Amino acid sequence: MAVVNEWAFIGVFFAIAWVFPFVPILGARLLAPHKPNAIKQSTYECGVETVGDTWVQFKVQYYIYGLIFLVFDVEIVFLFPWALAYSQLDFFGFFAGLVFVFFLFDALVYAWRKDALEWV
Amino acid sequence: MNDVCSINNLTQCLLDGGVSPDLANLLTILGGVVLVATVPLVTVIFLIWIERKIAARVQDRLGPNRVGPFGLLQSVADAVKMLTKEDITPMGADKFIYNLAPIIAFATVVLIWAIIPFTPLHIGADLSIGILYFVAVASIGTVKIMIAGWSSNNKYALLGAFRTIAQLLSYEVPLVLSLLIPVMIAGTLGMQDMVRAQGSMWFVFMAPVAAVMFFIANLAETGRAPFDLLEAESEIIAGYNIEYSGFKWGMFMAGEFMHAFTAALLAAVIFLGGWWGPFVEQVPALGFVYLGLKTAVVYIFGLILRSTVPRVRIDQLMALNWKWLVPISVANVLITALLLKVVDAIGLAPQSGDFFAHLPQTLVLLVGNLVLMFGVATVLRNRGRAQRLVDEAAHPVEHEDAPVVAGAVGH
Amino acid sequence: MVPLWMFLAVAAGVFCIGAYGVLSRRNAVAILMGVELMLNAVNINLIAFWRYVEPLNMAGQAFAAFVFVIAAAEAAVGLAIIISVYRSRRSVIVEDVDMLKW
Amino acid sequence: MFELNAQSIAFIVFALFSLGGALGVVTTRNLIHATLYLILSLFGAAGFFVLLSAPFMAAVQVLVYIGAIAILIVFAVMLTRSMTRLSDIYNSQWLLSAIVAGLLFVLLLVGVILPVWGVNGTQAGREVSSIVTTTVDLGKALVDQNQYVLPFEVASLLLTAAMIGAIVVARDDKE
Repeated sequence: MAVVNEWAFIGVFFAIAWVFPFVPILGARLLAPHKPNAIKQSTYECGVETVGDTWVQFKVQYYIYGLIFLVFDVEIVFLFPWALAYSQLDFFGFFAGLVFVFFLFDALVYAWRKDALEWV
Repeated sequence: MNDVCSINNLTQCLLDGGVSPDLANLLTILGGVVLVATVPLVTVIFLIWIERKIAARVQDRLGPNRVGPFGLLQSVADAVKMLTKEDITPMGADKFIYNLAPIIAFATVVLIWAIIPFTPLHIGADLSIGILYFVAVASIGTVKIMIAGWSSNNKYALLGAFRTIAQLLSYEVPLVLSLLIPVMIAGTLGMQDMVRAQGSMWFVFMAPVAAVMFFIANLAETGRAPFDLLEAESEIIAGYNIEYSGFKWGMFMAGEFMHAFTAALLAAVIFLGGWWGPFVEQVPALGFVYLGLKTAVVYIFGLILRSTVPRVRIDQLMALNWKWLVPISVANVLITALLLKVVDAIGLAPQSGDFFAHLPQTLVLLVGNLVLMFGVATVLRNRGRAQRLVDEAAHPVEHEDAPVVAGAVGH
Repeated sequence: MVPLWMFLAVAAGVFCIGAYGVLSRRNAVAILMGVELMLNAVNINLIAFWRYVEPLNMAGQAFAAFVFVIAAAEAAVGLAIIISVYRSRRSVIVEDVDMLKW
Repeated sequence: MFELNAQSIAFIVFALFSLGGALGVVTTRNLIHATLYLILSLFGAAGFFVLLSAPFMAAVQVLVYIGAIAILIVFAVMLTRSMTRLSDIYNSQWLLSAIVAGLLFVLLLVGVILPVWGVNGTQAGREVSSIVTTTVDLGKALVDQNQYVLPFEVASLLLTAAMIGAIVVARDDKE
């Protein structure tokens, strides 16, 4: 029961948390003046007329960072149960973790040597 | 026996008042949620004042001092001003998502407060996966930046958002890696248990490297100097929230201030022993004071850092993360794991909960951490020296203290 | 508790919607999203069966964990291939990438 | 069989998230919106995991799917940006696909609800055990010689291989 209650709390929190920022924004909408015109609503790029599509071409480097992060994220998440149970594991558990982290490190070293970590 | 209804016995109180059990439960939870969520809302008003005041003092200014005593009500005045500011939605913006982003920005920070143990008794929800909850909620934070940047229909916003996401993603790796170490030592993911495990020894003494990593990564995650590239006014004019105005912009700002404070709070909970302090077990309410003090130390250190150091370049930012913080964190995890097993094998693991039982293990871990720090410092020094030699070979410097005199040329 | 078949029914729904997306969308990224939906439905099934049938056996959760790994690897490599194809052919429409077809 | 309590209400909400999000993913033209729908759907699944007392899996779901995979998809969408506003989002065989998917769904639903293939365990009013394994057990099982240590290491290897492969494929090697 207690466990369910904890998550019920989180559930209610998720449902309520949106209200706190929503209320002042709604209040501002009611209170603030609203006189839109074309110039005011135009895209703000330091006063220069905006040229072309907003969706400029991005560098692939952003994707590479996202990719390395994804791999690390997944691996670290699986280290959490390992770390949690660590005090109850024997030396084999340490070596299992060591090998796991070794592969992770391998990937990092590869990315490093291939200059995939450079912001070019 | 329950004459006074408080939040601790609200359920029983309502049941006595003849309310159905389900409703009583719901009302209790609702009361708790509102209570926990209001704390950050009130805090943020003072946080902004503290931040401005400290930044002003560091820069030899006075800071806000007009509205209210010591300018305390400046933030309230700002909030009122923001309420009456016109809220401009740019043309071509994706309306629904554009309005959703500031709400997510603020809500995700409030949500972290659900798992923070304030005292031995007061915690929103003592989840069994507390730390992972924090990491998960924090990772939703990238979504808000992505949708804010994309929905504004502005090149600068989009570019800023992408830079920011790259930064946040990168620094999440050392952040989460450094959290592995307290989990390993305490053997729990729950926040309340994590604090209890620090009863006789704070984790900052057992894992100083992890604590430093956590602090640095959090500076970057909250976008504080020297990592404030996400609002680099002089480079990408405020980044992802450039098109926001009025209270929506205010929500981003309030969320950012609160996130910085929440990060300090978490550092205090995870590494500085949370609510532990003298007599806290007799008077649980003292936990608020101790936690507040510890948080203030971390927070104000961050603030002073913010107002003194210059911003790093984005390539330096990425290099610092991937070439220094991540390898060090990984090495730290392995060293701590090995030492813990060694300590266990030679029988130095703490048998009881008092201070002296924890001392040997702490010393071993501390020495391990110091060795790691020394190794890093050595590598840094050697690299710096090599770089300096290369630089000097490329651009020979004429030292002013040793002027070249005519007769000395022949040497 | 909510009966098991309801979880399975929702998972089946998500799986079939994902399958429809994979079969009918033209954009490769959208197809990948469909695949993610299908993998996710599988995960719901695994965890539901673990909870209702074998809650004391770790197999269900461990399997779900490995499905996460597969999903991550698949997303990383799949998107990389899409980016590579876009770079060489300026298109991510799967029908345009048919050099291996005949 | 199905009474209305906090759990079932939560189930309905999460089911709506899951299915609604999934429908959004396959029907939306704009790929960024589709990604947001995907996030909604995955969030619903995370809610399911909490209901099924697997909170660790819920955290992994949010962390990996919403925090990483969804962001990666957005990066990919941005990198292939000219393809986000297609006139036709479906190919020529979309009707056939819809029929196939619909039939599959009916088939699965029949299999789930009716005892057509032998005894159907999903309907039996079996007592659901209140004791479940925890994340600690998962941690132990993952590095146990007799259980999942090999898959655990292979998973790491797979991720390493995926990362190296993806870097090789995605990078623009013009050196």
